[in-house]
Amino acid sequence: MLINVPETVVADALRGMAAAHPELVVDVENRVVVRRDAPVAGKVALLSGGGSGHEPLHGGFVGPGMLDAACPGEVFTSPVPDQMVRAAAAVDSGRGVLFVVKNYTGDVLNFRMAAELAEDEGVQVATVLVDDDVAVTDSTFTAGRRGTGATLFVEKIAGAAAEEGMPLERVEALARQVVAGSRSFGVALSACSTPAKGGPTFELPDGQLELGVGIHGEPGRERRGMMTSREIAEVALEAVLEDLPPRLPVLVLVNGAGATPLLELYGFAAEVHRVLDERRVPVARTLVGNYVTSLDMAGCSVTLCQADEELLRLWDAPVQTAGLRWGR
Amino acid sequence: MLINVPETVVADALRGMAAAHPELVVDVENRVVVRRDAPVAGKVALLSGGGSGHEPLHGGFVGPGMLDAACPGEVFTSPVPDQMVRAAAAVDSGRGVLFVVKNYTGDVLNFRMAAELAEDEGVQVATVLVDDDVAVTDSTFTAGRRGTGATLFVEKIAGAAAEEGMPLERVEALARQVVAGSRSFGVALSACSTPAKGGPTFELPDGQLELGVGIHGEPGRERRGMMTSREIAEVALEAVLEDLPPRLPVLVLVNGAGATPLLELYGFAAEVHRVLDERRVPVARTLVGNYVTSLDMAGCSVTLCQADEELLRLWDAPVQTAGLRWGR
Amino acid sequence: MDAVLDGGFVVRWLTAAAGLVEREAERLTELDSAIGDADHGANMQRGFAAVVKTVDTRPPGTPGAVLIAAGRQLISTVGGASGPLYGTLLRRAGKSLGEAPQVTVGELQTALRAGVKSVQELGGSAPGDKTMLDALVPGVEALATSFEAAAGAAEQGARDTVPMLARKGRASYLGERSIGHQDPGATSSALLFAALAEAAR
Amino acid sequence: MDAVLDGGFVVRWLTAAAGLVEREAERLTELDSAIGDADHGANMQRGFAAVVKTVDTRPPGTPGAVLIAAGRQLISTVGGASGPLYGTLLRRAGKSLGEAPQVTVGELQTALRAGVKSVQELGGSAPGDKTMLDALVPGVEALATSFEAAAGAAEQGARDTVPMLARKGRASYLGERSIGHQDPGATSSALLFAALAEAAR
Ligand SMILES: Nc1ncnc2c1ncn2[C@@H]1O[C@H](COP(=O)(O)OP(=O)(O)O)[C@@H](O)[C@H]1O
Ligand SMILES: Nc1ncnc2c1ncn2[C@@H]1O[C@H](COP(=O)(O)OP(=O)(O)O)[C@@H](O)[C@H]1O
Ligand SMILES: [Mg+2]
Ligand SMILES: [Mg+2]
Ligand SMILES: [Mg+2]
Ligand SMILES: [Mg+2]
Repeated sequence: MLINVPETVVADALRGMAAAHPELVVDVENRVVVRRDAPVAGKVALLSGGGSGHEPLHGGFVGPGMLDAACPGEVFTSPVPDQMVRAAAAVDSGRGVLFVVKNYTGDVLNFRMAAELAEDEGVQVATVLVDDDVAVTDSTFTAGRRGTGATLFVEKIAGAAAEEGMPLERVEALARQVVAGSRSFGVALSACSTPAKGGPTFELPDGQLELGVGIHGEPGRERRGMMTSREIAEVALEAVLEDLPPRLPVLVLVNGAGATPLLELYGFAAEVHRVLDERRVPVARTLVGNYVTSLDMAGCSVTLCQADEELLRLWDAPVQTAGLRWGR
Repeated sequence: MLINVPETVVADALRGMAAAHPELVVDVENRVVVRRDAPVAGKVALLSGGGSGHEPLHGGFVGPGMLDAACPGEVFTSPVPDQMVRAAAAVDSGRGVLFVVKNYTGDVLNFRMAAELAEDEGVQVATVLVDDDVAVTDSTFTAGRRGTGATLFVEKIAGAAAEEGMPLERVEALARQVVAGSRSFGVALSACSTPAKGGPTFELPDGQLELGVGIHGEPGRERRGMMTSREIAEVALEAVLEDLPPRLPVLVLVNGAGATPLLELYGFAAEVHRVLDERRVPVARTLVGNYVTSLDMAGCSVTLCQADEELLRLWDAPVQTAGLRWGR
Repeated sequence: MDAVLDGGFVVRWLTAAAGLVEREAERLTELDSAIGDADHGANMQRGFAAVVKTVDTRPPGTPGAVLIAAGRQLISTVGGASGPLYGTLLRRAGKSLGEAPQVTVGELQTALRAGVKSVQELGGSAPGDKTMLDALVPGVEALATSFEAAAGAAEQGARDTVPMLARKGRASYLGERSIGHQDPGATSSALLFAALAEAAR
Repeated sequence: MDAVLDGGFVVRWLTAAAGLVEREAERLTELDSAIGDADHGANMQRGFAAVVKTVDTRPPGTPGAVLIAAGRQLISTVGGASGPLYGTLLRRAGKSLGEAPQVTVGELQTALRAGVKSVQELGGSAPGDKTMLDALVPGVEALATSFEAAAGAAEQGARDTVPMLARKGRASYLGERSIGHQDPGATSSALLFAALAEAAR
């Protein structure tokens, strides 16, 4: 691994972010990344965070049109409430803060504690849980569906809404609409290695796939022998569309897990489009790249988000972050 | 690998690009990627290309402010002249075409043939060879230094110059200035696997590094046992600065080989900055990410480019491509 | 069961816990890599190292104050699911002890029971879900007998998670595949009771 | 050495070459992965498959026309260093043969010599640089004796690249480390001469 020692991986990365992105305020000691012009007067603030190892999520999505602040935890470990409390204080303009939280027990608990503490300090907080991963069925007997690729859609669309000056309730409602309309499915072609472990966190023999893998290498639905890109697209979309048949044009995220070459990812995007065409699912926009990664895992995921006119407009709105940029 | 069959990898990826990027014209059959508004009246056109497997280079750099066209070859194999001839015809507005060619025998020969054929068809062609890799000493007894990360600087800066309406000679001169002022050094932490080979193209035992590796896995200066991120930054910058001590502020590219997590890459960027600070090398801009990749190789490279006021202005100028975007 | 415990005892307990966590970190991570995300060892190590630092640098306090400070520190340092849960366990137990400079084992048991209840509420979980509760609950109950009995019961509780189906936390994603693995959080909870017995020896 | 060769002979030659390349593709890639980028097998396969398709679908032509078409096809299909070099070899040889419907072996030798010279010019390379030239040059010279002799000489030339230090192409980056490996391009050149002998049998 390209590291110094496992203990400083997150701090080292934050120093690098600070060096490369003068448009961000990076508090390395307290692990908070904030857009330089925060708090933005009159604007609802968006705050997210989670375990590190999914970059550019979340720090790479801080900036105009998306997040106001991000709180990175240790690798694959949710951040602690102190980070979110500090970040919320830094970005709140008085119009409230929306916490965007991926549905993992650790994130849920730490953000919940942070929300209580921040509210004690007079910050108005709303929280939206992202739970798009259809590989894990939503049931009262589990921690519920995991949050994965839809996080990007939520952060982008709610971020644009906040940028337009919408009030907290409206920004929150839009974020919930995105969550309700989004589903994901991921596949691992190799395990990922965490610095702390120094090796793969799970065993995946060469030539085997984990269908429905989570972004921390959590197990999925089943293991299979190698499949073609085409077959993987079919299985992933079958799972996604079965869970939520779309009635609107979709935003498509073809996401790389980290170690899958962009060349292969674009090839996979072609198959995703082919399957969607065959099933007569209209595609409004497609984003291809490594956005919600799992360190050095090889693999991919597909997220579909049903987008009405308003969501589409907010998706197309300008965004200026390290990891996602378009418009003016 | 996330592929169908090795034979269709490049065509599949181009279909995916076409699906995801309506702002590009992707000719899958003839393997040419062109910006949709080409030829742009009154503008010198920039054309590049090379073996596939280095994405987003080059197709991901087609768009306003950068390339007018890219010609992807087979994986790690330079494109054929027919592609460049066709692309040149598609993008030439009458003000000439600059070929940006990485210094590999295959690219040099195929682009040279293409230039002759295109000139026969009345297109004015200038060619700039990019040869920034200090791992290979420039000598008449080798094919010369390889072209790596500086390609991004050349394409961005010459692209901005062309966008401003500068004539071919001036765009070419700026491109040469970038080449002359740029040096790179790369390190592999693992080998890369090509679809055709179905496995690693070279042997790199776990815990070993190839210092000075090329972007196709070409061997470098030496092999060593594992080093820290800090030590790698020192070795890489030592090699770069020894070859070309900077007398101007530098643009820094901290580039990922493909499978190195962005988290680690940012940590490496921090070390790069630390070493540059210690050596009193002023840094003007830093770009961190996977831009000139080697499929699924783990590793990184550093490129420094000496930038005077004009180069800096052109670097900061707007760019709108799939792989690099900023400004308006 | 009328031994009287002071703040120093609680400090010795937490210090012993930090030692055991340090020693067993790799095993905790190994267990977490089977049914979780391979960070439980690092999480506990980071948390208890910080706890020791906190209680060592603070003026010695009441048992309740020490537990509250330790719980806060865990919440501020660990992250993940275990940080808020263990943090709440200790903080709630500390609050329940109030400001008494010395407490009985019975009072400690009552306090820990309150702590465990808060863990259940926060986690929305119950014994049998294959979590830390499966070691915490029997451990706290066996305190009525002795520290050693509590350590044994918690250890047994951790082992009993092996055949369970996980319903909470990250392991729940595995469904049937969680069966046959010992829960990492239950395992670290057993270490807390082993440390308690160690401090009492 | 007065056998007379027509366009059909050249087609048989190129078809045999395609067969050998197909059979040996993996070995060519293996050699290229030692000192290059592991694509020489795929490059040659793609190129010669296209060549066979071209010469099969065109009306039969003169030896020169067939070679020119084949060379063009290689240039348009292969890419890499070997595409322009082999393409130029055949194209230049074809041009040198002019429009004669039949040619002697001596004329073919002269033509190939011209082709090899163009390869040297295009590649800026010379025999001894550890490239295809090290098989092409002895192969062409031995044509004065027989097709079989040419095949043997090219094969020997390829083997002789093993101890050489690469000075051109991708292998030159290896410097001293290129020593001890046989050059992939020289190896495929030997196949071309083996195919020539096969076609003549
Ligand atoms: N809802 C819950 N209630 C009680 N304990 C839980 C719950 N969720 C997780 N745990 C405990 O936390 C442990 C995992 O802790 P850790 O690995 O540190 O956090 P994370 O799961 O966030 O990576 C599990 O083994 C389990 O004992
Ligand atoms: N300058 C040159 N002159 C002659 N032959 C060369 C030259 N450069 C490369 N070659 C030949 O080309 C072969 C490599 O071909 P190939 O692998 O298909 O292309 P690439 O090197 O572009 O991947 C080498 O083994 C060598 O024989
Ligand atoms: Mg965790
Ligand atoms: Mg090649
Ligand atoms: Mg865990
Ligand atoms: Mg090659």
